[in-house]
Amino acid sequence: MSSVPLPLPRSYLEEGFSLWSWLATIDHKRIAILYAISITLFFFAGGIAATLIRMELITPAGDLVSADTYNKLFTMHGVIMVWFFLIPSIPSTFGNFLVPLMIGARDLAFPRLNLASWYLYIAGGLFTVGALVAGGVDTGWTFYTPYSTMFSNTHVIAAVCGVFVVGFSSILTGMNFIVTIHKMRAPGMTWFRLPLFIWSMYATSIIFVLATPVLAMTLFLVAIERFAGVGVFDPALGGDPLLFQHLFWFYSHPAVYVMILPAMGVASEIITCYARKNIFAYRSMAFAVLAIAIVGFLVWGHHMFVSGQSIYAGMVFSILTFLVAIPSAIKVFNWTATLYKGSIRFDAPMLYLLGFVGLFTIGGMTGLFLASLALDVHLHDTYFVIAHFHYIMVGGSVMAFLGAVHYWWPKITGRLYPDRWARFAAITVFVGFNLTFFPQFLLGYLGMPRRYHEYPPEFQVLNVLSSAGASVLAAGYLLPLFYLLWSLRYGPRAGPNPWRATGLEWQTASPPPVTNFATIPVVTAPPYQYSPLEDARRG
Amino acid sequence: MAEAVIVARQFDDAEQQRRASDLGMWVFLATEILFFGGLFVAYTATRLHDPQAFATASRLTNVTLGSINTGVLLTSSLTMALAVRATKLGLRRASIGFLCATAALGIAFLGIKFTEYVRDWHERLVPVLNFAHVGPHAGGVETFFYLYFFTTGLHAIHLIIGIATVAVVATMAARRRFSPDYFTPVELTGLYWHLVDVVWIFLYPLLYLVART
Amino acid sequence: MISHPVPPARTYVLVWVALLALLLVTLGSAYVPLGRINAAINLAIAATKALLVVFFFMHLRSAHSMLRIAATAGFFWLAILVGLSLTDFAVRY
Amino acid sequence: MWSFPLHPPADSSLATRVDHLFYAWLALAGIVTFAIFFLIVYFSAKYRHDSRANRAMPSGATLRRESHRIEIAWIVTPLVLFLGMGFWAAGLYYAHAAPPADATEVYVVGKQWMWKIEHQSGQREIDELHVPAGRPIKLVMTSQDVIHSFFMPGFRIKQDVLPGRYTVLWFTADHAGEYHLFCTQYCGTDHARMIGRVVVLAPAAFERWLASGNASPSMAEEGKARFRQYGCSGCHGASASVHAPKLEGLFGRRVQLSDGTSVIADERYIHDSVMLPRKDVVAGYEPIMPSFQGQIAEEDLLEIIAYVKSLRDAKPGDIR
Repeated sequence: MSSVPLPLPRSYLEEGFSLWSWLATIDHKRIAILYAISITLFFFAGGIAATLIRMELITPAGDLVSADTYNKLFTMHGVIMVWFFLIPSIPSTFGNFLVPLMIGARDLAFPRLNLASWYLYIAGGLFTVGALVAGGVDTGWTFYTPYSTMFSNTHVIAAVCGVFVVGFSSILTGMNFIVTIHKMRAPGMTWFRLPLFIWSMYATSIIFVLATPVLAMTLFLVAIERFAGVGVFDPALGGDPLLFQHLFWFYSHPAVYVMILPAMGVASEIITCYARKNIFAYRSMAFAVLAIAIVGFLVWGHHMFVSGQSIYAGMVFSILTFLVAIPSAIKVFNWTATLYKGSIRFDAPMLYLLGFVGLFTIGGMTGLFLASLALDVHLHDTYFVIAHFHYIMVGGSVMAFLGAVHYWWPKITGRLYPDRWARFAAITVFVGFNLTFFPQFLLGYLGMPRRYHEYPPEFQVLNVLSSAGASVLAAGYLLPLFYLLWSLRYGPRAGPNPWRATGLEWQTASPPPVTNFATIPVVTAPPYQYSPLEDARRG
Repeated sequence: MAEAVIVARQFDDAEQQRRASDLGMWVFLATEILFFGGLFVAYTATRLHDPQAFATASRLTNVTLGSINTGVLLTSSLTMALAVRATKLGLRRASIGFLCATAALGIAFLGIKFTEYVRDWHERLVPVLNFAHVGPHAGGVETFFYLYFFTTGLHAIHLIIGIATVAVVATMAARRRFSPDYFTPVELTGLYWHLVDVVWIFLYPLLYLVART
Repeated sequence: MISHPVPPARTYVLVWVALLALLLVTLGSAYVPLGRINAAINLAIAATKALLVVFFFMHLRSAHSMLRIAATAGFFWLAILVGLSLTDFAVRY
Repeated sequence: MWSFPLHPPADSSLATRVDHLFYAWLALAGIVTFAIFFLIVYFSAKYRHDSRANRAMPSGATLRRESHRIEIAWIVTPLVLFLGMGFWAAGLYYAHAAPPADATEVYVVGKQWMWKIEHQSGQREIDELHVPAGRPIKLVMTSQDVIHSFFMPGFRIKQDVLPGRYTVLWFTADHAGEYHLFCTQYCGTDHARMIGRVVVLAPAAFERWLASGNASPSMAEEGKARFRQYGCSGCHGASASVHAPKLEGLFGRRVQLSDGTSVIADERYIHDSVMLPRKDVVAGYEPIMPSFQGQIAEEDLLEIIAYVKSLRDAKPGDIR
């Protein structure tokens, strides 16, 4: 029968030191580290593309790179950032690391599948990098037909294959999380005792599992249509390009929520910890993430208001879009209310997450502008859209990702980082981000279209502002790389619970042992056992 | 005696492990539904776009072979269900027999399907390679046959995976790996097999029965 | 160990007979000229057959509620995909 | 010094109304965002961990009741406000969806990477659109290759331009002036150069402009020439021996098809009849027409359509 060895006091990091012990690991914590390293590499690859884009746009003329190179740069930026950084970012690293720890399990339900999903991610990455090395792709990350199937002369099929493969990595991760959260919770860990991060992982997994296969099929059809010259998307072949757009956005709109839901989960963990206060309205927070995941599937047509879809479809999708705004608004209000009568500290993770709430609010509110039909007709495909989704994805997701890196760093590595530097980096990122992207809202309403290599001179002032901000933002992103790596060697040892947080993950050693817990904990209370009164008394 | 149930280190007991596997399989099946779902939407949109072409093209499919094949696949689902039942009851020989019957029916399905493909080839209905249909809706007919080959081909690939899995499971059964306490691989294979069957149940009227009147 | 209820073999055979009968009905109905109704009948019969397979062969009828939710979710999301794209396709063509 | 305009120059009543919607959103979003920012900053300052603020909370039951009330308030209030704004925007969009019947038609073909525009009078331009002020203009647009999008920020409108289809965009310019014209759907290498000008002229000046061009024949006349050039008249002309549908009086009429259905003969029908002649065969005719797919440019086809349109009131035998 079962033969679980008694857990050794050795941490998961000391379990083996060879490369093979990492590449063949089935420990969820080690796989999380593998993901963390890979997505960081992709983040900086996508960041280099972004830097070149912003440098090109300093002058109205297309003088730094050629038009074709520019088109390949924004395609590379989009493909890498969406599929190889943002979508796997929090779920594959922190989700992998924390889901079993937070629910009191020894591992995910299917550890081998988990490793397979990392290898699929790498395989997809190799395809994509291959397409880039071989000469690039110029379709934009959206792969709109018939441009992608008939007219582009670049390596579309390889890029599409990369995204297809990485999609299966998402699907496997999602399956694993759903089963783990359902079946592997520690005794006493009822659904309403789950930390909100787990709820957000659950909602994210639903989207992974139900949306990604549609993308896979769509890209499959694109590849065949391009390869064989027969298909359903190109009007010249009797197809309909809007069919592609419907299928693509059925995935890609929920995918936006894949990027933001985990960030919301992180926000709930960190804000409660540093406000020393339990989350306001736990249940509505939990239901809100589920509502966002489900209603998020009903709104994809708002990407197509000027595409030539029927005006009735436009109106249905517009009204549904306003509905999905409500649970997001609830979350923002509840985080704010959580601060009320708290005992607030401003350590680096808290700064990142307060920044997240602010930027997400702006991103969300401008999303409502875009959901408004008559207004979207003007704003669609302008820099207003660019600014809006960067506020959500960079201002929202990346801020929360960085906050999570700092918050769980002692748990993952067992070391503390220099908080003063971290706070400085957080403020730099916040300032740099706003300098970069706020001018783009103005550019957008003035009418500057996206994906423009050159632009009329009247837009230059705002573009220069944006590019200047980007350099600040880049500095803000590079800083943590240095002090975090420094802390690996020189940082003071963190105890099991340096932040006096109340999740299960803080009840085991830092870094945790291979089997996570010496004995599986028994849960008797809801999450977030914080007391601001007591904390304030301690001073 | 059957071997003892092996419980992986992350699970508390065999029951938890079994339930996790069941749920995992169903979640995977939901994924499969959406995977084929994208294709069904493409089919629906294209058919609404050019209904006459789809009617014409559907008449060119071989409804006799298609219907026989549907019967074969439905029967294979029966033998698969009986195989799972026999395994749960510990009837090893019956279980092996039903698994082999299932695989054989699956292979028969592929054989008939292959015959159909050969006929389509001779009638010059294969898009890109030798499509030579002429008539008022030739373009739409080609699109239909593109979808026909794509969907049935994808279904066939799923079926081949299914047959291979059934073969593996049958071997495991022969090696006495299952017992009334442990039959998860057979059960999961069964679920997969039935889903492939369900996909075909929808493909059959959409491809063969569009306009037979 | 929880016992696993096993339905009698007769149930499976009856379901199989029903499936084959429905196959014949759908095939036969396709030759009756009913216009658009033909497609509706075909799809309704396909859905019935699928339900039979899912309920009896895949044991969803007696399965844990979580499994039912997972199965329903797959079909429900497919309905979302088809239904909302029809707000465009059904009106535009 | 430069000035910072918040919106591009507006030159239509729609543009002004869209701006109003925008500023209303700006106000609403501004209030919500400011409220949240203010509360975050205020709470952060007041409840710093080392402050002596009163942190006593009401007891369990009271707290629950209070927080339920607050929650319902902030679910319902934004829902009503957001939906209200949404209906306003949808109403504006719907009201502007259908062009007025008396709008002047202008034909637009997008191709990598230029806009080809032809007026009914036969005047052609590239990357420039001259229109008279005060008169509704209806753009009938199609694409020769990939998807483009016709964006005129001065009028706050855009519409994707698709291959194999005609999409429509209409507007009424109020004043003479020059405005931007952009392609906003990414279309390949020189996407950023697929830009131009919209020149709004006073009606009199517009007439002069129309007349000033080298006296070109009207679009319908050009279409007539194309009709001969591509050999259409060989079958559809009065003297043709081939049994082909007559085109006189066709446009706008309902046509019975061989499969029992019927369609209205609009731009799209004629386009498809030329490009995909076997798709909709007229009842009583053999499907003998060859496809012109790949052999005829979209702008030539638009002229032929203009010609067929001009035959709307013609009698059989008028085609020679």
